Amino acid sequence: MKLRFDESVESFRAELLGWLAANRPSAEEMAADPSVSTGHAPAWARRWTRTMFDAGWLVPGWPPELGGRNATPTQTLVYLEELARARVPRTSNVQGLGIVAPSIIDYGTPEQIEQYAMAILHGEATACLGMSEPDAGSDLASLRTRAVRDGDHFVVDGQKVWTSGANYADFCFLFCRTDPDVPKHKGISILLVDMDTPGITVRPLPEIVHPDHPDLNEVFFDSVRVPADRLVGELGAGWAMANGSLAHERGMVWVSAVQGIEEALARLLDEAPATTATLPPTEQALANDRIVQVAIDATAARCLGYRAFAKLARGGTAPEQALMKLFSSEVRQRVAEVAAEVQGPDALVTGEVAFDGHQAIDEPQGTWLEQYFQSFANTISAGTSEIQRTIIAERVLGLPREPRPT
Amino acid sequence: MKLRFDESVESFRAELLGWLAANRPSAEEMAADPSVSTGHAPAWARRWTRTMFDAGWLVPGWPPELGGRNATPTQTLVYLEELARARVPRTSNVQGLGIVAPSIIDYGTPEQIEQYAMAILHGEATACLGMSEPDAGSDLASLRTRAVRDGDHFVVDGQKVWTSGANYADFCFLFCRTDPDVPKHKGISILLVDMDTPGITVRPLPEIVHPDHPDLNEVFFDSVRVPADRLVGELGAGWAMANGSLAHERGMVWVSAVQGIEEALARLLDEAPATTATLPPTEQALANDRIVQVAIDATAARCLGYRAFAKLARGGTAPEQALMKLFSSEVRQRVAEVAAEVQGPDALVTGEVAFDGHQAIDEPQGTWLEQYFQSFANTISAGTSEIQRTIIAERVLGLPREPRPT
Amino acid sequence: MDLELDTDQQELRDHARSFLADSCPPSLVRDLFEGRVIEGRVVEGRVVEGRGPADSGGLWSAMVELGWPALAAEVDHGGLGQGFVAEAVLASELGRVVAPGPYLATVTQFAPVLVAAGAAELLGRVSAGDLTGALALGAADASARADGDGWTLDGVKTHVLDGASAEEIAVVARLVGSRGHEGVGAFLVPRAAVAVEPLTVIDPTMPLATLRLDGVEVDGARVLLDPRDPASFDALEHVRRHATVAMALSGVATCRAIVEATVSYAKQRHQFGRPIGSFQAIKHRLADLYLAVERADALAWYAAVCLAEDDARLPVAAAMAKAALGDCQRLATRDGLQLHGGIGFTWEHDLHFLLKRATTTAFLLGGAEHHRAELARHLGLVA
Amino acid sequence: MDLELDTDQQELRDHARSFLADSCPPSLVRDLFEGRVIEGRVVEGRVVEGRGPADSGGLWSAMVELGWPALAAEVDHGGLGQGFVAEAVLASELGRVVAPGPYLATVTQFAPVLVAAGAAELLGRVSAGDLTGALALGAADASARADGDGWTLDGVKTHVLDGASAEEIAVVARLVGSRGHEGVGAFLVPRAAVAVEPLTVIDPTMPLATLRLDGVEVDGARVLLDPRDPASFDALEHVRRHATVAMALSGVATCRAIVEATVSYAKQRHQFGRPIGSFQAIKHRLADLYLAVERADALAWYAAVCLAEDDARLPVAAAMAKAALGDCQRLATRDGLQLHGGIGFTWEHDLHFLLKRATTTAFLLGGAEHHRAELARHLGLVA
Repeated sequence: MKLRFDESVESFRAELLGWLAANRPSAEEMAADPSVSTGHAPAWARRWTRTMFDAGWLVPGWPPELGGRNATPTQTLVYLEELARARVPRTSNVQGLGIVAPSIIDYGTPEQIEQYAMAILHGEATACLGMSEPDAGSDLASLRTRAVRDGDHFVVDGQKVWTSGANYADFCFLFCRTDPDVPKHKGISILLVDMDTPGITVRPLPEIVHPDHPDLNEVFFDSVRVPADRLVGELGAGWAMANGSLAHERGMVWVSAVQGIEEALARLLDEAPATTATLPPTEQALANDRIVQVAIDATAARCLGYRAFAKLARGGTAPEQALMKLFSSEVRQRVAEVAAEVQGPDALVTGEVAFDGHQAIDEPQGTWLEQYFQSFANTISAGTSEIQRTIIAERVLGLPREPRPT
Repeated sequence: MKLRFDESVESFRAELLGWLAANRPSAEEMAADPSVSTGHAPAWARRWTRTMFDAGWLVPGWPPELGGRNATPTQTLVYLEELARARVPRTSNVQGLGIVAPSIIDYGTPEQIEQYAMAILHGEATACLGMSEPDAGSDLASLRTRAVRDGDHFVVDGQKVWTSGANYADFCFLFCRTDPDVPKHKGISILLVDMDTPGITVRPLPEIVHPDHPDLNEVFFDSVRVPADRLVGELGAGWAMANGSLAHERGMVWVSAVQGIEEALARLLDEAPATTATLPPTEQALANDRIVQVAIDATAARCLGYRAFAKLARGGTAPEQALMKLFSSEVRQRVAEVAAEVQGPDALVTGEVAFDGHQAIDEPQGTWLEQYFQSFANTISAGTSEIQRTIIAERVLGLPREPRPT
Repeated sequence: MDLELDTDQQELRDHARSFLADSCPPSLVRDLFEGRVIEGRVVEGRVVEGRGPADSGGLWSAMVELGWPALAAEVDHGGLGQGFVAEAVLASELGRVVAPGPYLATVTQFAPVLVAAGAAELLGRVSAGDLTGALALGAADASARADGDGWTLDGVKTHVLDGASAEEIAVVARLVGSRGHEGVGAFLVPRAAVAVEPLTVIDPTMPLATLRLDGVEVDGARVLLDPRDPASFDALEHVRRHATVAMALSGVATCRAIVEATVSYAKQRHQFGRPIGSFQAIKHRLADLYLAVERADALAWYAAVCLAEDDARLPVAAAMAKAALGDCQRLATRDGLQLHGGIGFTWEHDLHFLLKRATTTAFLLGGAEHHRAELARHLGLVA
Repeated sequence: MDLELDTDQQELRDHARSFLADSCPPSLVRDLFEGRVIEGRVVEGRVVEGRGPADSGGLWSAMVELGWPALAAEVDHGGLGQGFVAEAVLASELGRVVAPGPYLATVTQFAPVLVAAGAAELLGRVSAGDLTGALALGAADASARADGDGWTLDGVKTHVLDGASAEEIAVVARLVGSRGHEGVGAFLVPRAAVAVEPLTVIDPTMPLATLRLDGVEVDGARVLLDPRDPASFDALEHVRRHATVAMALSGVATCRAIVEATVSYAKQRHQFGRPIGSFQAIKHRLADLYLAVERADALAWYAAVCLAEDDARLPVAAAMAKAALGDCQRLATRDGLQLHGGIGFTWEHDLHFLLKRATTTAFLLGGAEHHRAELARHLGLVA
């Protein structure tokens, strides 16, 4: 139990910071051509990905041929923290780099790795993740998009929804049902589908704030012909891969979430004295108290993250992932909520949102109230807060499962 | 929609207040020999019940021969409010007068009415309600206490728990299973069992505060022979009667709960300035704010009660009963919780509790922290808060029932 | 205390609800949210003539035709004399459907100042639908200087509802050099006399503006409440409470609509082979949400009756109602959006109109903390 | 930042847990709650000699034998030099089983003053288990007057943990006429020299007393922190934080025990034909409760490491830890008692020991609101 890391980690940190200072894109460069969707990689972002790859800083935990340097988990943690602190994004295509590329590397053929995964790692392509469907939001087992084998192709029909970045992505990591006759969680397979294949229609879904900058999409597949060699892994093994693909850099997904909380909190702490200056002392005390409560949450989030990480680094299991997802997304929400309420009627005034490029596009943006509304993306997607609570209750506390339909 | 009642109600109120002033037991008389259990009626309480009965003030909504005066629901509401305000209990045996006597009158034989119900109404007997069992807390359908017919008797074997006042009561309104071969909610019957019948053992259950003044009990029945003519209503009709018996003076059970909240709040508002005097202004503001929150709850509780009552008085159904049970018991809990927290370490100091006689024995007593702990009796008994929430969700909001075992 | 509507009031509610279902459908609200000009357009097959920029879809014209601005006003003021409960019913129904238009600002904020001033002629014009107004509260934000027979006003008024569209503004201002309960008055200022800066807001059905008064000269006849009259302060406090209670009623109705939408969605939406509303955790949250709405609703109507009957409990009741709206809006917004899942997060779904309106009503005229701080004084916890 | 115990610390924890399972069973706690005198009785088959009234069931004697009072202390002070994390492990394990005895007051409250004073000889006696002490904080409650070579103390100290049983009391007092950070010091006063009023408290394992100092004369050699030394204030703030962090750790462990008991009960207890822990609403509440405990626990250990490493973040971390304990205790008490149903409401069930202990730790040394108010200053929200 200690506050600081070993020398080996600190020297790793120093090397990274030196390299970043020399090679990072400037804030001006990023702001001039910001990413506007998680599938959108501006020219500077593509170059930056390649630069990181070549220097072994893209996925430090991987070997050099995959853009890494065989870093230890602790070094990777420090890497993620310092990148976030430097306000430079690793990628705008978070799902491509975080889930799709690793999954292809784990389960794909050499050709798929070369053509799709390496394209992501080289900054040449972006990917979207085709999981959710209208009737299967958090419930992958209910998905209906069908892929029927027809000679050396699959023919895909169906509809995806909430597909982040599909309006810009080059290809889709598509979950579809290849066998309708087996139990629900079986018969699901994964295809790599080029987004320019005929029959694909992408309909952006404007959101309740910033409707001019949609990131979510509906994606319609109408007799889309996908070469059979784009099947990832075994036929019908999609369910197992879905669970595997979410495990990449597991125990560290909280780092950017916590960083987002801390940046938002820092802004709130910075603004608050001026915001509350005209309030009578009693109301000021109440406003400050609400701010302090989220400040405690923010520190707790970081401490819980480190603790989950320490367990993982010692080879233990980390059931805290559900807890970190739940807690960090709700704390981010509360920071925005408290900030908006402390602003009072000023919070109702909106304006043009300036995407500043350094902030991940899926982070809440704009006014505090807009950030608050947008923060629900994080408490709803990738397993709602309700599902996380059930996971904690069942897997961490060992409470009996509810009877579930088979 | 109006703040005040009609003249006819106001003149009823004036008559009641005049009568109370002339006839009520004095605070000194009550404090000298306080009731120490909901089954315990001191001599003054027995006389007072008889006095109210004879004057038609015991259950005003009933006809004179049952201790009433055919009062309207609104008059009954005013009666309950004024009695509570006058700090004189209608009875310490709340379940006897509120549930047992009305149920016997509704479903019993003339002999049972004379011997049992009228004894309660005349202040000659107290009753306890034998419902809960160790494995059937909130779930009457699971009860196991068996009554087997043997000639002109039933033989009762089994165990009840959480039986309020059983350590003093004269008889028990006992729910037992008379037919083990039909579905769970059928086959339940009600017997009137004299508590001095051989084979009954009462074991008081001291509570987590005031353990020297137990009100809850375990009651063991070991081959207890109960004359067959003590069966209330039809054999196997206990489930239906249970639902009926809880409906007496329905829509008005909230009155004493709200009065209890208001008395506790008044004490808190009275004490608070002195309690918080030494705090720095910021902490004082936070303490006051917590008090204000429960003050809002208290006012809301009364408003919600009146609204539920208005619906009932117009012949509408009042699904708000579950809401009032839930809300008033939780608000009472919060008042004590906030009061204790505002006291700080002083709240940890306890002392002898003085039962002052005018407060219903099942109201939280003692220090704020003791009241807080004791308040859980009301969020747990008579349908836990969790059950009330489910009732609201299903019966008020119409959400689909969960699959339940038959 | 009877907090249920009587038969006449129920009829008014049912009529208003049915009228608004036809005349203020979500498509009208969407037009406003999407910035389409909708002055005087075809509603339900007939052309409705627009009555100015605030007459969205001719809704205000239709409301005037129904006599709504006159409903609560006293007969002496050209009204129908049905009192505040009728006004409360309308404010509530308008909140339920996120209705745009001048009702809230004109009838529940502006008219009460006229009542306090005994301005019968102006009230007659309001009742007839010939005059819209706004109320610029906050004595600290503007100063008044006596200037011969008239007055000169200076200052900046923020977050004035309908400030950019109302014809007349009731401006609250403070005598230069005065303090506390002294020196506070109200003046009638034509909108044209002030520099108006409309604000882009999260809910365009509740348009706000900043008003700059830069040496605005006000004729003596346009003094509504004389700042030299010590009674003006209390009169304005009463006006503020009137506006606050109406806002609470309207906001609670919006929250109730959120809950109804969410309950309805929870019954339809299936996940894991069951309607999500059959999951106990969802049930209990919806029960708590329902309770929060009932709590705020009961307090809002209690405050409404206190106002209608001019009861001394109004100051406490009004503050409680608005504080409870804050609690209820916080929960309704959070749970309403969360339990709708992705669908409620889209612009295409109508839920966000309700969420943004509820938030707006909760944040205007003092949030929960503001009113709780006020209650600490009313309840004797602080001097 | 590494917030997991290392191998040695884990071993200490496991050993302490197993020792306390044997030596501090619920029956021992019950003896105290039911007022039975339990000085020096048979534990696990052997007679343990009692070491005074605080030596419940010989538990303290056994802890002294194990060297617990010496564990964290520096080697120069007769200790084993394992530092605050070891002390934190013990405070936590003691909280988990509601252990009575002098550890919390003597080691986590009294000894830190001695450390600040450099009182090596006294610390040696504490390490050896030969001296128990208490800490009477609150400079405003007592005054100190220089009196030749010595001092005279006056005042009333409230809620002093172990105040009626400790041999020596470290009394914090303020120079007559001083203000703010000036003039605050600490004095070593034998319990026999003060008027002690033991309080009847909700948790007899955490005995509190009121101490009246009525012209108590203190020899110059018994000045622990000289009130004329400007460094004394900060030294005492550090002592207060040390005591606060230990209390937070101990209280969180009690809360965790409540959650474990409640989860375990929810698995066993059947209602409506199912374990109540299979109902989703219960699951989600227990998940939230678990989260509240994890939040408070992580902050308490963060504060512990800050203290162990003498890090500048200690003031913020300590206040956050204690505030989070308050939040977690509130929820654990409420949900723990509620979800146990009637059974947890009975005196016979052991749950109430945990509830009362958790409440006591949350209320002593400042509740959640107190520490949040302090944090508002630390975080720069107020001057």
